[in-house]
Amino acid sequence: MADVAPLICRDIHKTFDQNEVLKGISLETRKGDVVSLIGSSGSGKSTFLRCINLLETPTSGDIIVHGDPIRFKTDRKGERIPADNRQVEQIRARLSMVFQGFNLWSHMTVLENVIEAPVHVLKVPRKEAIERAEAYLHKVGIYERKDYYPAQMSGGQQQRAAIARALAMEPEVMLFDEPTSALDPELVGEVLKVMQGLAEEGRTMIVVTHEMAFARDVSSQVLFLHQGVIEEQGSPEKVFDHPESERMQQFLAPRF
Amino acid sequence: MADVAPLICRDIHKTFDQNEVLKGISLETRKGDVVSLIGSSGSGKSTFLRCINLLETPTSGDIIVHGDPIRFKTDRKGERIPADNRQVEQIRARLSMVFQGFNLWSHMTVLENVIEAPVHVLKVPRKEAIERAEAYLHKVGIYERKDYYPAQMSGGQQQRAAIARALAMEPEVMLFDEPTSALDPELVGEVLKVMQGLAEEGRTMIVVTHEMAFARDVSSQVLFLHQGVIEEQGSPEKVFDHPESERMQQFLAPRF
Amino acid sequence: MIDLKGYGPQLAEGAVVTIELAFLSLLLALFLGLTGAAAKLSASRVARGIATTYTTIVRGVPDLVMMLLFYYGGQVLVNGISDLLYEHYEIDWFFQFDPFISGVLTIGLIFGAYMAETFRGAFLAVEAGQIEAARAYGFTRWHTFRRVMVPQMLRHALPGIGNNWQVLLKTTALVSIIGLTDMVRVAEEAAKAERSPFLFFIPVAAVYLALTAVTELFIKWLNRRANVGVVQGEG
Amino acid sequence: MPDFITAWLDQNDVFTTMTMLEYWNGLVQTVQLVFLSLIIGLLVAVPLAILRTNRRWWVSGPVWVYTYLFRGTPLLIQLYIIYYGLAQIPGIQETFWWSIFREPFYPALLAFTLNTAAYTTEIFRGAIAATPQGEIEAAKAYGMSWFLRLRRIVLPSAARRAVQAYSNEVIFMLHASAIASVVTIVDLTGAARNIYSRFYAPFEAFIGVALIYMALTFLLVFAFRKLENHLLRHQRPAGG
Amino acid sequence: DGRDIRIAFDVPYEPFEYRDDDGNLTGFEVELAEAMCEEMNANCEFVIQAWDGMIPGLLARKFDAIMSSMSITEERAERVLFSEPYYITPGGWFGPEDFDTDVTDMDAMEGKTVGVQRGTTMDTYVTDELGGIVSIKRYTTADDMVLDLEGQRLDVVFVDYPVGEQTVLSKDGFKEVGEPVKLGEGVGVAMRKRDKDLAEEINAALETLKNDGTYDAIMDKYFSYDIKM
Ligand SMILES: Nc1ncnc2c1ncn2[C@@H]1O[C@H](COP(=O)(O)OP(=O)(O)OP(=O)(O)O)[C@@H](O)[C@H]1O
Ligand SMILES: Nc1ncnc2c1ncn2[C@@H]1O[C@H](COP(=O)(O)OP(=O)(O)OP(=O)(O)O)[C@@H](O)[C@H]1O
Ligand SMILES: [Mg+2]
Ligand SMILES: [Mg+2]
Repeated sequence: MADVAPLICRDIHKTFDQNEVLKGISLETRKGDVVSLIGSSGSGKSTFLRCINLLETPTSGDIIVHGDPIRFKTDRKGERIPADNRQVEQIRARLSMVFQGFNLWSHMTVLENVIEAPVHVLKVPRKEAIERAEAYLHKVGIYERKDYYPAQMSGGQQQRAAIARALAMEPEVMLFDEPTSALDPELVGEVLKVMQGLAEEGRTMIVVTHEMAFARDVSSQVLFLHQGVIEEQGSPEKVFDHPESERMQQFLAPRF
Repeated sequence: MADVAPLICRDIHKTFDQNEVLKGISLETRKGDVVSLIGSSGSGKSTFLRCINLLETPTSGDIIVHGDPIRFKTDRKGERIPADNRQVEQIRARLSMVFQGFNLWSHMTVLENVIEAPVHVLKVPRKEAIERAEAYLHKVGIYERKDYYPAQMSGGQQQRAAIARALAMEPEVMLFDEPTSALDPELVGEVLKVMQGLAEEGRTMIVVTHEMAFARDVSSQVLFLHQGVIEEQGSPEKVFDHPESERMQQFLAPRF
Repeated sequence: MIDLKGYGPQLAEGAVVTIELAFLSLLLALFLGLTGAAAKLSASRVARGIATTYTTIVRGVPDLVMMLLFYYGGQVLVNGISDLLYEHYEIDWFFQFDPFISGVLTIGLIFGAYMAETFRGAFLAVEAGQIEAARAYGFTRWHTFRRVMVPQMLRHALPGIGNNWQVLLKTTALVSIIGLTDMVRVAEEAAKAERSPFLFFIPVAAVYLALTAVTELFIKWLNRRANVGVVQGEG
Repeated sequence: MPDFITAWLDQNDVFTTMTMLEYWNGLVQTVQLVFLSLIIGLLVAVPLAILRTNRRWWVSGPVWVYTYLFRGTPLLIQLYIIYYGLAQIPGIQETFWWSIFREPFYPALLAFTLNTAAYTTEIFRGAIAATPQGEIEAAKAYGMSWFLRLRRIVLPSAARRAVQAYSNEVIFMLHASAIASVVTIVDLTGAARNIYSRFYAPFEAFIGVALIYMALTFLLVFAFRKLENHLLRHQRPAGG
Repeated sequence: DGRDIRIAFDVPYEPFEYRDDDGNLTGFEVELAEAMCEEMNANCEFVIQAWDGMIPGLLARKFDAIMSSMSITEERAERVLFSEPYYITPGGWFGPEDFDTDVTDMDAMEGKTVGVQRGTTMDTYVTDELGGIVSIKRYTTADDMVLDLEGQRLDVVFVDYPVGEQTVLSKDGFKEVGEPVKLGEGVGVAMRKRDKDLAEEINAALETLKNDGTYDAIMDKYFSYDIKM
């Protein structure tokens, strides 16, 4: 079991209408891997994450979660769609995601947001789910806001609620889309520490981030995306200290 | 004219329900000032910005834009509201704002978003407005996306559209709420450079930011907010190099 | 008080028929509407096709005609089959359409189509991100539907549901053509018998308005619940 | 044409040129009444819906009373009161109004318009109230006046949420117009009733008219689908 | 015991079928139907049915016969089976007190507005004889028509004589304005085309009633003039 790769993506392509956004992305992870996905705005980072849990169906390419390849079929319009919805749901329950725009459920309080999936998808007993949720809300520092609705919270508080929601699933693979964008440096540090802790527990993480310090210090693998193509891939040392591509060098050049 | 302070806030308080979020914030700016508003999540930064252009009515305190104090009255329920809507509209047309959640108009393309206020509020001829808009879209690097709808763009692209929308108003005072949160370091640098340029043109800016480098290097004044109170205020040198409050020292402590 | 010339009790009985019909049909309509909307928005071409055919055809046929066709046309058909079975196979099979059940089925079927359209619009108005979040957490379709889409859609659907309910309530008057005596039929009879065209519509309007008042309150309550966590806009 | 249809047409005595003409005249009446009342109703409803979302009770209250009364009572009663009731007002026959209300068309148009406007107001009220708060705030922050905000942001956004419910209202109105025959207007259903009475052929008469209504509905549904596709284009993926 | 017959009426249509003060069904046609059933020794059940569902109900076998003032015409006889006519009433002209036009004078009538009940023989008569000369308005109920007569939207109405008596003449300020006109082939019991034996039995029963004085007794209760056929 321990040897099975939690997540493998092979040659993922994604086209919106005529516009090819991902042009063949491949990724292989081991248990406990932290993969940092860096790259400029619009390069396809979010789209790639969304392809992994099939919020977008890749136009071509394979996704293999824990040895289980997602099956696709072609619908009548000639579009590729997942063949088996049950399979997709099962796989999604083992991944969890923090969205760039948070996407908290606006009709639920923070606590309700956090326990929703554990209770209804993982069938964790409600009481236990609440305890777990409260622990995570403590960890990200918004325990006192647990009965607020998303609309009543500040940007950073919402983002932390979204992180707590993802953590409470205690999944094998976590997908984070810029999880610290709305946080101040102090909180960024704290949240990244929580994530580091999870990695040490053996959970796999794919993190879209603009925090180069995190990418360099915590990740086991760095992917630099540029216009839908992996320009640079490898260990942080390789990517940051000996970048091969010109774009990567330019991206890293000190500014401001 | 040149001597009139573009924006003065005196002792702003704001209470939601029972919860006092701002506990007396004062601020005085001169033309060309760049005020950085820093502080931890939930400290009241967004609320303060929203009070300045009266999206929230301060529970007490005065706001004076270009020598023109905003008049308040008390409505029947005993709540404080602006006395004169015309005045509020006129003042708002001289301020512009980038929201933390972007708040692009979802039924308009990016270009339409950017020209909307110049054409309909400032009565700039449509052709001129388009030219101006395209220039700003170039500046923030999303000119090719000008006919996209917000939902079709990446987070960083949306944020840049929101910035272009604010710039196109060419207002005297600009309010930016974490304008670079969704951008990669490369773009952060570019956008901050654009902002620096505007400051040099003599425009006043209030910027909520987590980019300490920007706060230190560009701003003429730094405000550190903590739980609705200004804990530290002054020139960047003073705030960053000789912080008086303990919270500020803790906030600045290197992490991660 | 107005003098109902002894028609009071009959009007009251008619009102009971109206109310029973209306509520039962509403239940059916809401069920068909939700199912129809879900089918129209589903990925399955077959489901979409069936639902679209249903809403288009049913909304296309006038209520009166639908009622005639369903009850009498249906009965003619059953009679024909019954005769055929008897003549050729000596099977004695017969089936009488019950007017009340037929009324509920017809009205429910008709308004299910309108409800489906209302619900579809409301579902489309739900922010995509809310649904994506549910899917990303491995919710089943049913769970997403029940826990996220329905609560979020409700606030968009309520005005439309309210309108459909108002129209449905008045459509119940059609059942007089299949032999049921609802309150409008009583009022019409009374008006003709007593030669006072306006008098008997006063209590009818009063009952309708009272029902409307009750539903307005109920919808207001629902609306407050549906808007929890949302800041309401103002024109 | 297939033989059986030709044969059926030959032997049927209901669908003659005369009855077809009757259906045609009914169609013209129906379309005129429904179309006009919908247009005027919409023009009335939008401002009313705006007033209805106002927080001041003395602004929204009267609109509520209006929608309550007109949604709460049957269109038949409204039509009855406007057509027959007005004629009972002593002396109305001597006024200028009589030249308008003497003919059944205008009272029917008035009743239909008031009715559809009440329902449409309710639809738009809901859609306006559901405008994303952030988008309204952005409009305010850019100094848009109340009216400009309404015109450029709130209403276009509300239209996108109202379109499906409004398509129902349009079809309701099409069907509701059938009661015009109680005030001597021969609309489509009126024509069908005449034919039913004359020939005692209810199924032919009513199925015939149902086909015409269905054709009208198909047209409407098609038009609304086009409109919806146009309005909701911002929710679809875009090409490069 | 004899056969079961369900007979449908649309109420109220005074004085042919309506409810008395106690709510019991009564009227000329109702009493005639009762006598007819007795004569036939049949078990009769009376059904009340709104007009729109009348013929569909007959065809769907919800009832077997209709005795609700159905005028016999050639066109209708294509779809239903009529008994021999059992009564005929003339059409009557009614108008306001100050109406002084001769209704038979086509020139004088030109441009007048005439009200009729939709689908009746009176409708057919006015349409055929006066169509194009007068403007015709068709109503669902006689009461609506009278309302418009009062409201001055109509100059004159042409209705079934007994109905006119009941509705128009019961109001002040109206009068009969012309000679009654005998119209059509009379009123018959309507049945399904295939129920020929039922029609024969009914015809026989009606014939007996007309001859043995029962018919006259019932008629005299409701009418001061002769409607027998
Ligand atoms: N509508 C509201 N109702 C109740 N409380 C609110 C509301 N809006 C904001 N708050 C509270 O006010 C406080 C300040 O919020 P604000 O958005 O100003 O924070 P912020 O400094 O911008 O934080 P961040 O950096 O996370 O965006 C928060 O604790 C928040 O929960
Ligand atoms: N629904 C859509 N229709 C059309 N184009 C889309 C759609 N969604 C995304 N795109 C395009 O795909 C490209 C990649 O978007 P994506 O969101 O993956 O970028 P990203 O790398 O996450 O950027 P950011 O750092 O700004 O969030 C962008 O150019 C965007 O305009
Ligand atoms: Mg992204
Ligand atoms: Mg904020």
